[in-house]
Amino acid sequence: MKETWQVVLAGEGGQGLIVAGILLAEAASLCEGKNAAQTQSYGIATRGGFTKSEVVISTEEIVYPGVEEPDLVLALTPEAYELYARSLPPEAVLIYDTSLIDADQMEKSKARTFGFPFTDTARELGRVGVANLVSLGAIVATTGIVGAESLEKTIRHRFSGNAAELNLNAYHRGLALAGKE
Amino acid sequence: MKETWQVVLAGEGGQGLIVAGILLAEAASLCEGKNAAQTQSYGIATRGGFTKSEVVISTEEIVYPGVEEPDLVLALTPEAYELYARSLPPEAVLIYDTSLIDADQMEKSKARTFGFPFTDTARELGRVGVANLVSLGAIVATTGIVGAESLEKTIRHRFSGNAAELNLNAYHRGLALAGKE
Amino acid sequence: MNIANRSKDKNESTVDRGSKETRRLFLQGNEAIAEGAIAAGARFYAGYPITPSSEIAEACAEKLPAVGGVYIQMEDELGSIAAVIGASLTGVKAFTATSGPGFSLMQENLGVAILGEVPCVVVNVQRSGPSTGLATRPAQADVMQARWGRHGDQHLIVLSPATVQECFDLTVTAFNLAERFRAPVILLADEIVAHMRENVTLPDPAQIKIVNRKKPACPPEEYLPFKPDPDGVPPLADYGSEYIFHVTSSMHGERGYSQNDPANAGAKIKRLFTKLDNHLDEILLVKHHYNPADELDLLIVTFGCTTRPARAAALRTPNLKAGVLQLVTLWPFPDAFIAEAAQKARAVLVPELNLGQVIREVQRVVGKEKPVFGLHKSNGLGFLPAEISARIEEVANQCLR
Amino acid sequence: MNIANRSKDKNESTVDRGSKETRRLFLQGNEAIAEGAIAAGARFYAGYPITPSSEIAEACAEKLPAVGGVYIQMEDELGSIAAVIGASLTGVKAFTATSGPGFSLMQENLGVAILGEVPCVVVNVQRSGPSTGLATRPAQADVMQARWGRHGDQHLIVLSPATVQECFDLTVTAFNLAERFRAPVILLADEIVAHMRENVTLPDPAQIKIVNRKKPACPPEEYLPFKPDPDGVPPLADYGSEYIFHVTSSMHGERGYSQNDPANAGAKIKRLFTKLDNHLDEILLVKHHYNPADELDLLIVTFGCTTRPARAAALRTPNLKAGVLQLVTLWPFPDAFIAEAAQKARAVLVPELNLGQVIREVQRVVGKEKPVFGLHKSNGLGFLPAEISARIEEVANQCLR
Amino acid sequence: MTRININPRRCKHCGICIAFCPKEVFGADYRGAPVVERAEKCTACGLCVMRCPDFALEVGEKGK
Amino acid sequence: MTRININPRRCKHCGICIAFCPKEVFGADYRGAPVVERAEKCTACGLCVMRCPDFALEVGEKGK
Amino acid sequence: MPALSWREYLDEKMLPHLWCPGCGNGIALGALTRALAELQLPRNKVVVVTGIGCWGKADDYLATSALHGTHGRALAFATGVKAARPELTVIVLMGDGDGATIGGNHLIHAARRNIDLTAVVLNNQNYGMTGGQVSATTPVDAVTSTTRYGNPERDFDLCRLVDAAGANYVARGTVYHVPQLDRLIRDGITKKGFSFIEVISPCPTHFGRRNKLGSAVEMMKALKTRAVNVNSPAAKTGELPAGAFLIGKLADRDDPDFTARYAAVQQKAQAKGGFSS
Amino acid sequence: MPALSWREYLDEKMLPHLWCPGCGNGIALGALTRALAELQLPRNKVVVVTGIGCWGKADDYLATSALHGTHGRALAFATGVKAARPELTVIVLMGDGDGATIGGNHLIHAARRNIDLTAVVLNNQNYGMTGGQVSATTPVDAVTSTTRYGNPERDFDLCRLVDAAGANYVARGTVYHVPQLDRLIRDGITKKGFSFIEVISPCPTHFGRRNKLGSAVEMMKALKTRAVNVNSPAAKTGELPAGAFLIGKLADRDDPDFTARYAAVQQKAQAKGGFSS
Ligand SMILES: Cc1ncc(C[n+]2csc(CCOP(=O)(O)OP(=O)(O)O)c2C)c(N)n1
Ligand SMILES: Cc1ncc(C[n+]2csc(CCOP(=O)(O)OP(=O)(O)O)c2C)c(N)n1
Ligand code: SF4
Ligand code: SF4
Ligand code: SF4
Ligand code: SF4
Ligand code: SF4
Ligand code: SF4
Ligand SMILES: [Mg+2]
Ligand SMILES: [Mg+2]
Repeated sequence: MKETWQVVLAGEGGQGLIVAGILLAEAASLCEGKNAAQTQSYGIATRGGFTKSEVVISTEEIVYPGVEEPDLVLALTPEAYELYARSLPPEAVLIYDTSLIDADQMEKSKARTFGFPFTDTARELGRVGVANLVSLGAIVATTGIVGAESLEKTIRHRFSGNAAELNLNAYHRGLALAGKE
Repeated sequence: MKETWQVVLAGEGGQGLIVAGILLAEAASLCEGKNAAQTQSYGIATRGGFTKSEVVISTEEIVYPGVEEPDLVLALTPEAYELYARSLPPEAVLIYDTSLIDADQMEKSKARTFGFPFTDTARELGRVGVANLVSLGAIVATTGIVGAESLEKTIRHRFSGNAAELNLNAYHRGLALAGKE
Repeated sequence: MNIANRSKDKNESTVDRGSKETRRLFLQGNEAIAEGAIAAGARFYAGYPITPSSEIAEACAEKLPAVGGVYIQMEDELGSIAAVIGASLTGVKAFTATSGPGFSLMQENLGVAILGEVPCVVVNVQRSGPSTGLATRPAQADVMQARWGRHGDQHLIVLSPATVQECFDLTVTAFNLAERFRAPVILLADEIVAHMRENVTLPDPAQIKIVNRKKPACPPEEYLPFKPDPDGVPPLADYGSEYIFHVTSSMHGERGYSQNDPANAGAKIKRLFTKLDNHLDEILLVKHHYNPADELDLLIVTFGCTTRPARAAALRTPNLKAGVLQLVTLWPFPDAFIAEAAQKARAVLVPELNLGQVIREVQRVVGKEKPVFGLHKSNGLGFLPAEISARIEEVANQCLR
Repeated sequence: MNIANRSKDKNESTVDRGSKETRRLFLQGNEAIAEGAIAAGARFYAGYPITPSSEIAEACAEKLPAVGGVYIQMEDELGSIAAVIGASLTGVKAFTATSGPGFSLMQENLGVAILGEVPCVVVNVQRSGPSTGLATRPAQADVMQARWGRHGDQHLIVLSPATVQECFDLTVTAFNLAERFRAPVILLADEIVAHMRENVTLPDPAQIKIVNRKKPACPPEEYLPFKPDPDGVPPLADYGSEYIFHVTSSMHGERGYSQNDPANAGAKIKRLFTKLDNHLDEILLVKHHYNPADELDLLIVTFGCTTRPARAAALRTPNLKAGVLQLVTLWPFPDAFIAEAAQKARAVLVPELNLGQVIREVQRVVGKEKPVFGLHKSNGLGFLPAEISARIEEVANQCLR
Repeated sequence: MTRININPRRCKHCGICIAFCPKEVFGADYRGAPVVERAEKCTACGLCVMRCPDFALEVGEKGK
Repeated sequence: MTRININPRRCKHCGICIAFCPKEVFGADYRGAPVVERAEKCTACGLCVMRCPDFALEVGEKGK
Repeated sequence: MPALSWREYLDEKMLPHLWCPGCGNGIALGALTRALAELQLPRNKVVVVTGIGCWGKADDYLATSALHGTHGRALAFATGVKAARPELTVIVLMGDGDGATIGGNHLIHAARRNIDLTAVVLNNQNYGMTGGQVSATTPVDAVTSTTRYGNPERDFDLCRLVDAAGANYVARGTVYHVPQLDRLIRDGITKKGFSFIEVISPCPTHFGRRNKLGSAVEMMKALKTRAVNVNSPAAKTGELPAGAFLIGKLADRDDPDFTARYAAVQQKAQAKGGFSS
Repeated sequence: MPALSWREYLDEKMLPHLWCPGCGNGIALGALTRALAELQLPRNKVVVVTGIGCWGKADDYLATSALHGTHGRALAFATGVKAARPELTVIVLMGDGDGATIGGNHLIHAARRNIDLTAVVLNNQNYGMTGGQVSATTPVDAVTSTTRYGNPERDFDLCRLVDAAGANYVARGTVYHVPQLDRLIRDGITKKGFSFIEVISPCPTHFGRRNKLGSAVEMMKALKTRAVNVNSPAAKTGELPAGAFLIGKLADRDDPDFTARYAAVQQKAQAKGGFSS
């Protein structure tokens, strides 16, 4: 298993990327005993715009908590896709939302690239806002960055009632999208 | 004529020593073209207590504007008298208020010592508060530190109406006390 | 309503320390500060929201009343620090958190805590200035302000965390030092560490070292609230206890009533300095991220959020032995540690998210024998390891090759 | 009501300068500051009374309305500096005066003047702290605060008078530098010089050099209030003129509207420094109270009220050649002057009415080649020449004999 | 018939114009964005313009 | 007869006790300091004690 | 010069603005620009002074001169502008936190001083910009990010407070009642002396969400039902139903303003004859 | 324990105090100590918090616990004391500059918060300690060291302001009407919630001298003639003659105080069950 993961979850404000990053990091650190760090940054423009959530997961001490060279990128907007597609190395993983990004129109990435209809799936579930959880499912299924149960446990711990239900559902749909379950 | 005068006007709050110091310094600097500096300090206790006004007058640049070794002291309270009487050298001048200070009860000073009834004179004039102007007259008459007219001009300039009258009167009584006029 | 579990015996905490085991949590730096404060026994928070410190207030608003404590949102920062001082004098550990603009507003009353010798903790989560500046962005430009921001002669302790774990640990330390020295302590965090989330280990509360202020033991009539013990620190009673006492922002004598005597004033002001400077062994904290016995090519002096990119960069200097000395205590400035480390190095580099603050102190300490280089950045962004590596390369080219 | 004689052409003063000849007056330092401000063209004062600066307010309350200016007493010092900034942006030279506690309260909004590049003058008459301290007594303990008192990266000019004449002269200089560099300038006086009375010579107003801020010359649509000229200083229009413009405490671009771009922010913050540091020749003022060509045994570095007792002491060192270097500009710190003077001296002495501020800077500048000694006093009293002489004697015994 | 312009770059789909037009001129699309459905009923009262928090509406104002 | 004490170390000669004693118990000396002149008229109403700004007066309070 | 339309007081190239969907700030900003347009004030003779907060960002969208000061101090900056240059129209935009919590002192003193400023305080019952913390206008028991268990403090009646402090003009409007709001602001600007207009406005993102007040539309509806016009018969009876508040002009006086009184000071000083040192 | 006499609340060894001859401060201090004595409050359960100013020096003469804070912030310091330890009696002594000019914000917020403090603001119409500058309570046109040509600003009606801000108890007294003043302070202390007592008092040294109001005795006489008891028939008619002011209790309510409301917050929080991270 990989010792260190540098993950970028990129898109725009309101897509729940921060929460997704926290869930991923919590799953790694609280359920699997690894070290994890989550940071975020907002676009340079005040309004709307680019947002990213960074997660570093490691079995070692995390010296620098930010992402320097991502080996896993989730892109939820065309801007985010464009920003990373070009620069990712072949061994990295790029996962993107086919509901929002027309990859054929974009430069091809050298990275291992996977597209899934996150937003459409979320819309089917009745809340566009859970596209983040759908993505998490797909990330876990595609990369095994954390165990599927770890993330499930984390979701159960953080949400309760209807929200837990909805988010778990979305997560499972994501796992399924990427062939797990 | 003396090149530099270091003057201390000492007593307690409310005796008008600050104003007296300013008048003396103004007479020297504005009427006689000398340099003058006036500083003051209040007692170390907040309430009441010891106050002094220091004046340095010099034909040279005044490097340090405070008094280090007074050559003229006006004492308007027994405390002030006691504080200075002992330490003054023989060539210095000590002028004190016989209305308030019983010099016989005090240590004799080596300085040239002159006592005048400032407060009583002021009371005769109807305002105890002008003892400071009476003292100024006596100082000028005794030492010639500034010309008598210089101080008179200064008083006229600073006060007007009744106050000018009263203060000039007091000043002249002071001059007279010390034998001038 | 009342502050629960007020400690009754001196130097011994009877605060309910909650759960009895080590807990592993995934926390934001700001949350860890709030947890650290509660773990240290803080039961009073008065503050005014400001980015990027507001999560501390929000956590306190939720948690303090649950442990019998009080969260009060004041009308401004002037009032926040004032309320903290008032609360602390009742015997409750009290604190506030803010960021640049609010910290500027607290300066006047911080002076009251210093002169009145009132233990309390002020968290300043630094953001990018000057003025309102880039309110959501990181900076480290309040280092000098923390030490010199208020009028008059004064001295105080400033600590700076670089990890979320340190956010927790140093908050506990800050309260302990405040109580130990009857003085305000500043926790100088920054937007990066405050908004970062990491796993932290909260020790079993029973294992956390908690220091409580010295209380007087004498009969109430004899109590002099500003008469120092031999260690320079006077015991402090609680308002409302059997001890009656006065605290004032004016110069005062041992009784705490105002007093103008110069000898007293001179001695008092000097003691405010010596009570810290005579105990530097208890106050100065640094972390050598290298073997301190080693000779270095380059000593990198860091604090707060600069530490981790600098460490990452130091690990990547194959042709050069670089070591990171992290200043955990920023004030009193750890002169001796830096002098000693610089002695063993050929050059010194000070990266900081400002246009030159700690470097001035390092220059003062090191003198001109060893070259001292800076890396200064003030544009609202943190350092990347690569930026520090590039500067190391420059320095190496200039004087290490 | 209106501000009289608003200057209409750029760089040229049409303020009525009153009487047309040199006047010799006997003034208090505070009065001389008020006179200096009016002579420099100040027509707006907003303040809040505080000992030992209140006489400045009182003089302004009397004199400003008589020359068509405005005195407004604000509800506090936070508001005083804010009103000064607002007034200055209408094209009026504006200032305030305060002392320690009020100066602490002004720190936040001083940052607005710095970032917003608003010319104005703040007089701080230092008194003895910390906190309320000894409110009527002198001190020099706000030197570091003047430079570092607010959050975020910032830079500013600080001048310090030692005589009543300098109170007048440096107030004029302070306004000139503020207008020249579109920046706040601090006049850091102290209780001694502020309450002292001396004869001063007020020059013929026509002879006083008056600098007025650069006004824009471009068409109103093209005006960018934060676009610097080659000298780093952007022209400043008046509110109400044909130019429409925005000023903000947030980070902004050349248009003055808020802007978050790091490159812009980095350049802007750096420019706030370089616009001063590139013109040190216009800013740094020192007075050598000895022949600067001479080699000295002891260089005495002074500022403000320490200067005169030090000069008196220096004149009384028969076996020793001591010279006083008076720092008139305290910030930017006059590194070069001190380094040069220290070069020619065997040792350096820094007497100051605080527990060690300017000495840290002198140490930084001088390094460890020459011994730097301090003489620090913080008890509410000024120095006597004899105290400085005694310290000179000690220093001489320690390393000059 | 009054011309009603909706600036899609500004409109944030808050629904205020839809809810408070006295003549119910607007309908909503699937995202909640306003759609002019009954332009003929518009009295050009201007209320929607005044209440739009985003300056996204213009009602027959052009050239006025 | 009520005992009326004036503490000369505290009295600042403001004249308030003299002016407002309903029974005009006090007279003034040449410095304006109060002098008990008509102690027999004192009703021990306490007003002078309450109005003395300097805590210089005591009226038959001793031991109370 | 051709008449300026209200949109010309806006800096339209800065739009879309940063405010949330359904936030009342944009409506209030529109009302301000319409008031300016109705008075046809030259844009260079208007200085808008703002504080820090969501509403305090309004200057970014205005084409007049502007000064964006520090949190709570806008009125003090504005006082300097006005006192130094009385011929300018100075309008001060502040949030409830800005204008009444941290800035309460400047508010009451500006009213007392009766300085000719027009303060438009947008009251959205919480601190929008910093994430919805409690404010001095948050009702008792309401939930905010710092009052999870309900607000233990009561809210100010700001209009009553400012009236008691001495303002010449005090009014309350809402972003639902826009034509009235336009007029209230316009009249505040024309009135000499201190004018205060409180604008009740929804913050759906924080205050609405945490107190389960529904969408922006829902919150606008609540404004409609809760507001009682001060001239209505219901208002005259005195007692208002729970949750109701008065809108309209609540105080309207003609005391001389600071400008007028200071002119007299200058006159006296000049009569006394200038320098006297 | 034997009853404490009012003099036992004084630290008599600190006398004579530093106030000027005829200054009303000493009278107000006497009234405070008599109120404390009447309530027989244990001295160690009373914390007197003072601001900076002549009246703010009162703590130097008190034998209770005390905290002498910074200018304008006394109420904020006191809020910390009271919120942390509600069983203490916290009394806040402020001058008009201290309490209502620089400190106006804390004043209105303490009233709004209805925190159980008793504020005694001594209004001598100017800044005594710093030499008699204008204050927010200096009447329009009055002369002070910073209003040589007459004050261009108006004074606050402090009681009206604090009432509008929500205090449970608002009263005005004078140092002439001492028995009433004792009672007003006593009742303020007993009242739960925020209590505000304005004490009108002469500063003969500055305000009296500059406005030619005569000696301290003269100024006391003026208090006697100008004050109108709120319960008097004259007061009921509404219009007061020029220069007159009301004395007595002006507002008296029983809203729950901050202590009570915060206790409910603690209860809810504890019910929810402590730590939740
Ligand atoms: C001195 C200071 N304290 C705190 C802040 C942080 N801050 C910025 S805006 C704000 C409150 C905003 O609330 P409000 O004034 O009601 O405006 P809104 O965002 O609701 O429109 C706060 C606390 C600051 N910028 N400066
Ligand atoms: C921040 C600050 N500003 C100014 C001062 C100076 N100052 C001390 S007391 C005072 C005013 C006193 O007036 P008031 O509060 O009315 O009390 P009084 O002396 O009249 O009793 C002032 C301005 C200060 N100490 N701190
Ligand atoms: S009111 Fe404006 S922003 Fe809201 S939906 Fe209608 S057009 Fe869009
Ligand atoms: S102008 Fe009036 S009627 Fe027409 S769409 Fe808008 S709100 Fe409806
Ligand atoms: S107690 Fe009453 S009657 Fe007696 S002296 Fe005093 S005031 Fe007069
Ligand atoms: S009232 Fe008191 S201070 Fe005044 S004269 Fe009488 S005894 Fe003396
Ligand atoms: S947070 Fe609230 S006040 Fe701020 S823009 Fe959003 S809705 Fe408006
Ligand atoms: S200056 Fe005024 S308030 Fe101060 S002690 Fe003297 S009379 Fe009283
Ligand atoms: Mg708000
Ligand atoms: Mg007063």
